[in-house]
Amino acid sequence: MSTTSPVAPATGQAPVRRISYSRAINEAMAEEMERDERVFVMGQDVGAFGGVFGLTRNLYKRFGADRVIDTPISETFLVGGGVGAALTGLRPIVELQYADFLWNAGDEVIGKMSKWRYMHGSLFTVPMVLRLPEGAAGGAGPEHSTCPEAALLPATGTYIVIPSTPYDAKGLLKSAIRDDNPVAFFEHKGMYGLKGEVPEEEYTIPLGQADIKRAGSDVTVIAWGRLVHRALEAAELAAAEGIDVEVLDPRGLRPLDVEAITRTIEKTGRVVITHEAGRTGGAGAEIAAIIAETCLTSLEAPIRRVCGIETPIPQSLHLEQFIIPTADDLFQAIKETAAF
Amino acid sequence: MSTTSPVAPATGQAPVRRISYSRAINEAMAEEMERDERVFVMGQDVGAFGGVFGLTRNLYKRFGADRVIDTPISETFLVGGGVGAALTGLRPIVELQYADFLWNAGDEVIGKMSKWRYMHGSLFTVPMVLRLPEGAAGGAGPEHSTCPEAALLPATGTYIVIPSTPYDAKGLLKSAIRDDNPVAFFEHKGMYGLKGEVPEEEYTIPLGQADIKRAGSDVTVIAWGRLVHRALEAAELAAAEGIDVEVLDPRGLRPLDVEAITRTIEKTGRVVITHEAGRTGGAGAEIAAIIAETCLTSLEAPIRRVCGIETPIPQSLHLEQFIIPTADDLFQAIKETAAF
Amino acid sequence: MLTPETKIAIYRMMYLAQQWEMQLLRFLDDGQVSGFYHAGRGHEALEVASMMAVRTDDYLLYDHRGCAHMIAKGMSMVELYGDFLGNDKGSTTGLGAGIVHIADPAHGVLGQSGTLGGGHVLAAGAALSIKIRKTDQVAVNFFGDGAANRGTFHEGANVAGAWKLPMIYILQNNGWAISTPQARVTAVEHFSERAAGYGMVGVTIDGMDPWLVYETMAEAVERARTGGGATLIEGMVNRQRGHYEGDPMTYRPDEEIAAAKALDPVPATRQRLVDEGVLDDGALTELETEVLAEVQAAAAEAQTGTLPGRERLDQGVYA
Amino acid sequence: MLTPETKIAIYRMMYLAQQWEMQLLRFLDDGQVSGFYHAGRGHEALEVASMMAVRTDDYLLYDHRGCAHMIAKGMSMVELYGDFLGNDKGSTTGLGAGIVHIADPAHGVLGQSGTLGGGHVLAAGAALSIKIRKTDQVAVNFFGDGAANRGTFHEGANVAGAWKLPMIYILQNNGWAISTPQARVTAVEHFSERAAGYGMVGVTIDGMDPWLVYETMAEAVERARTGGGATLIEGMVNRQRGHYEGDPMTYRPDEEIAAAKALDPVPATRQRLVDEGVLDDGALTELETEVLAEVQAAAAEAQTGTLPGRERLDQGVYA
Ligand SMILES: Cc1ncc(C[n+]2csc(CCOP(=O)(O)OP(=O)(O)O)c2C)c(N)n1
Ligand SMILES: Cc1ncc(C[n+]2csc(CCOP(=O)(O)OP(=O)(O)O)c2C)c(N)n1
Ligand SMILES: [Mg+2]
Ligand SMILES: [Mg+2]
Repeated sequence: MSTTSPVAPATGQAPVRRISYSRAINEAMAEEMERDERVFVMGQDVGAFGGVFGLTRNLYKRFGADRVIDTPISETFLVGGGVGAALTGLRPIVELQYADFLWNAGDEVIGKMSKWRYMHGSLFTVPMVLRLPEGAAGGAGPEHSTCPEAALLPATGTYIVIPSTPYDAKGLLKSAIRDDNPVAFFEHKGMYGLKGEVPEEEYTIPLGQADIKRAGSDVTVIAWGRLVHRALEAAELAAAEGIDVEVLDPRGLRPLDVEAITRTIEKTGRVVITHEAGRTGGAGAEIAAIIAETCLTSLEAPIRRVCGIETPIPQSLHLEQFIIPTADDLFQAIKETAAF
Repeated sequence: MSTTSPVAPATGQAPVRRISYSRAINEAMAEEMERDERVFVMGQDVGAFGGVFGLTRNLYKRFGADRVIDTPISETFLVGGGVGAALTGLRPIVELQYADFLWNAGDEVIGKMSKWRYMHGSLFTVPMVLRLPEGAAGGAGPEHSTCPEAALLPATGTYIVIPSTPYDAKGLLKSAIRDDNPVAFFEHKGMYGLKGEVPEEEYTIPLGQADIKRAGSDVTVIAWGRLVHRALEAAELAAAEGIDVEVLDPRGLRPLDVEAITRTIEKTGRVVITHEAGRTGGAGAEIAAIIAETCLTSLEAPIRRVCGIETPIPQSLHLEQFIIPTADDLFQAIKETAAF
Repeated sequence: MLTPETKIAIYRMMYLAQQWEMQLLRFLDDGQVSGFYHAGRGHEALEVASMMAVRTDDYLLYDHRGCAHMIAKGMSMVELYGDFLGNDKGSTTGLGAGIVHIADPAHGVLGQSGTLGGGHVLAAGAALSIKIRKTDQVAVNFFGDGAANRGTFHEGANVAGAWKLPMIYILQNNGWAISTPQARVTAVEHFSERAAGYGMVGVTIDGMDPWLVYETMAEAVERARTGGGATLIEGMVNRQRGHYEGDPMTYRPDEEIAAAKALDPVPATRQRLVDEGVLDDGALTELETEVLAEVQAAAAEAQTGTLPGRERLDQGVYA
Repeated sequence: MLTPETKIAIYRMMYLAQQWEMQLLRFLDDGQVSGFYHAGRGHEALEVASMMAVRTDDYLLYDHRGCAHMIAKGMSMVELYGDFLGNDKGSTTGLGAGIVHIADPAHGVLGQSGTLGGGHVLAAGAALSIKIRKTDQVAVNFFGDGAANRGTFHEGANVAGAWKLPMIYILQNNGWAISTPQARVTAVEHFSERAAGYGMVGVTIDGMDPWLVYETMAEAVERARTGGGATLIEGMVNRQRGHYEGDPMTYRPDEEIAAAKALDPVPATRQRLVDEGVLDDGALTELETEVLAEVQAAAAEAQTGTLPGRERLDQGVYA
């Protein structure tokens, strides 16, 4: 795991530039490709076109066709080929066009990328990053809109990283690329345009450290990815009613910062867990279970999960808007949890 | 869903015959193929050979090559082709040689079998059963030994059934075959030889009804599949120390009998959840979360999960024995939970 | 048989599909359409003429490129518009919304896999079902040169060949998968070269020539219905517009786009009818006027639909 | 070049692989072996002679059928036995145990995918890596006629052809996938017919003829090293024993098994050396005695290993 410590965005100093979440990701890739010639990118339309969401813009021009590779529509090759390249001295960044497509390479993700090292007696490392644009945005439908991060929870061997801000995205992606283990890196498509402070200077953020996005003492909301922002909005709504909300962003699911979770629960005694994926089988269950195991006696109210709809995500933009928890949904859950 | 009510094994009457778990499954298929000519079986070596674990024995002879089909090693076809057949008037039973291979057809399972109906405006039904031999047995290694049932929790649209006895296996499989929804049917390979009472008369068991395998008042153990038997052993050990254990077998994960879970928790106030899959991202998390949401105030002790090892399952038989929770592991957890 | 009536019917349907799409693009411009649309301009001859050679009870797994195949298969224009408008006039009554998840069991339209290439194996399963049920239907699966490289093609095509399934794979080769030209990711020039390796008949044809498409398809259908097994038809076509509406198309030389547009199969087919003396300009104009009125009526009808409410979301998940 | 020395080296390695396996079967009979074993008897010529034509730094993704390819690639017999005995003498020091998860980075042995066909894409990735790193290595992927029908083959072979990767696919066609004969699930007689569709050279050869295997492989390796791209070599072989040890083989006619055994490549190659005047019986017997001693020494050494303890379980999961 990366050992560089996090650089907090400078405060009270010269203003830090603001760039988008997608630019932050693009910069992380460019800097790491510059730094280490073993790093290369492959995916559908990542070359001259710059990726369907523009994430690989300019990389092709800068690093050439050998290191920025347009692939066919062959997801088992994308992931399995990435593993093969990682086993033989390279450090691939593989972009799937949509996170949902990890199912097209299910065995390559679960059975090969995650297990190869362990099942071959730890004789190899598999230093690869699988970039996974996820989430509901723009009516892309049931097969292009999910947040399948929980699917990788049982895939011991693979780290799971989910940044919620441009700052986190850049710092975490750089650590992921430098890490010798496979990392599934989930980027919410609905945040690509989101701007935030990202220093000019180089920094990395270690994998597996939660971040308190807002400190508070009454109720904890555990949120990641795009829902961090809805949680922060909900916290403002709650503040207006005198409820002091802490928003904890685990910034990923493995390594999971259980200590930070325990700490916040011990502090507030009340917790709402939220994610865009449906409740059943979502990663909120794992976090809820850990809390119920390790700090049940600190709980002063039942655990609440506020999650996306359980059904497949409808294609219709009109219906899509109903599927994701809103700040208001969260605010209601916070109020009830505080009042319990 | 099936509406036939369950027939409990006769007690205090003429002795009920005892057959193996695999024979029970075989009988269920044969009876349903007899009853409905739309039912057919496909899979690798399911024909004259009778399946690598012998589950389809004699079906080929009885129903012929048109209804018992040997396929190539093509799991995306097995599942996706099953969906295509189910959409066009047939009722396929698809056998994967190992449950782990569902990842080879990840998109077909998650994206097609589970979602096709909903995402096409409910215009179709997908009446298929995916039979999935799961679990660690005989040193089959990391890619042939897992219990991946939790992977299907987010796959709304597909039922998840996991029988723990020959009686349950037969009754549940018959219901699964008759059901108009896709059913993932997990059979533990380590139980194929297990014998139990199965009446001669026809019966079915509705999907989604938990079964109390042992009634008790002090601590609840929620267990399914092969671990039901270890839980029952552990209950005997606990009984010897005066702890009265209830063993609840949900017999599957969807529909999930939340009412039965709530009822037992309200009764005992203490719960140990166990499964063979690793703890992280296992289905125990979902059940723990439901309990922490719905009956937290009934809990008198932290929830305990006693699960398989987190790492990939080692190939070595010698190491394999260490990965699955034993009756003794469960007994320890029960004791601690009772004493909390 | 390619009678004059069939030729007229094919042109009529091509023109209708084109006009249907033009009106859809207007809906899109007006912001009334949910999600993405991948225009089918340039693919009409292949999609229409092939579907005119099958029956209502034959199965279709369409692809995302336009809607001409679905229209030619008999789907209602109103339902199709309703699907894009996301309202209850749609085939999925507002749940699907747009291409990817249109369906019509009564016309054998089984739907589409949004993960491209998912249809390769589903269609093979439908074809197996036909064989088991001993009917004389056929199953047709459309896909592009990009989706041809999914592993599912291998698995579907292999059983289709091995078991002589009544299966027809129609590959719409427009040379592009979004920004990726075929030659960058595929060694062979024609995917039909892969057919023999599966025991399928494989042919590459000019997909802009509807007469040829119809005849090739009729032959494949006949083969499938009579136990002769599967066929891969690769039709060479031109994608006239962007991959999706809004695509900047930076990757494609202007001359190539201009050349593609010059080869528009709709006016070319019209001219052919005149040249072959099947219909004169006057009759064609009349036919077109009639079609336009149908399209406009369908568009108007579809716009009377209502958007589904939130309560619709958890309906119909289970049978 | 197939010099007399090479011929002798090939036979020596074939005999060694066979004797190595016979001793392994004794370990199996004694209940000392963990898990399943899929004997390679009948496949020795193909596995050995092909691996004698590559270098130590070339990559190998082997298949589950025997261990002759790994032995010929240079792996230590002790490590291989250790893997089956599940002890710390094994290449995976007891964690893997047995075929499926043997590996040896120093000899380019990258491991195996237990889900058959997983290697098709991993190997293509290794070949891509060679191309990016601009070395002159090659990547070799072994698989059977059964695993040839996995979709991963399509995806791996397609890029191998399109990008002219230094990739060699070796298909061990023994006609059976467990109980399923090739013809039941595949239309073509020879999988090499599929190579051209990917832009690969494809050949079918007698996989029982080690000289031919060696020369065919040497040519493919030369092509791969010099930028000429990928090759599919289909070697026709015979599976002499059950799919796994313990297989009742009810599905296979006795005559077929007898015929397969009669074609044993090990004695046939021995005879050929004599017939060609390369070595006489006396010299061969001497060589065999030497080999037997090596095998026995390796077996003895491997048995001195220790089984790993429970604490080993969570070691080395992460780098
Ligand atoms: C499995 C999968 N991978 C990637 C995509 C994203 N995608 C949508 S359309 C497309 C290009 C398709 O090209 P082609 O098959 O040639 O059809 P065309 O658009 O040219 O008609 C891609 C890559 C997808 N939908 N599914
Ligand atoms: C993806 C996958 N499907 C099924 C299996 C089970 N399986 C193991 S060996 C085998 C037959 C393999 O046949 P073939 O590839 O011809 O190799 P052979 O055993 O004949 O050497 C099967 C079906 C598997 N391991 N992986
Ligand atoms: Mg295309
Ligand atoms: Mg074979």
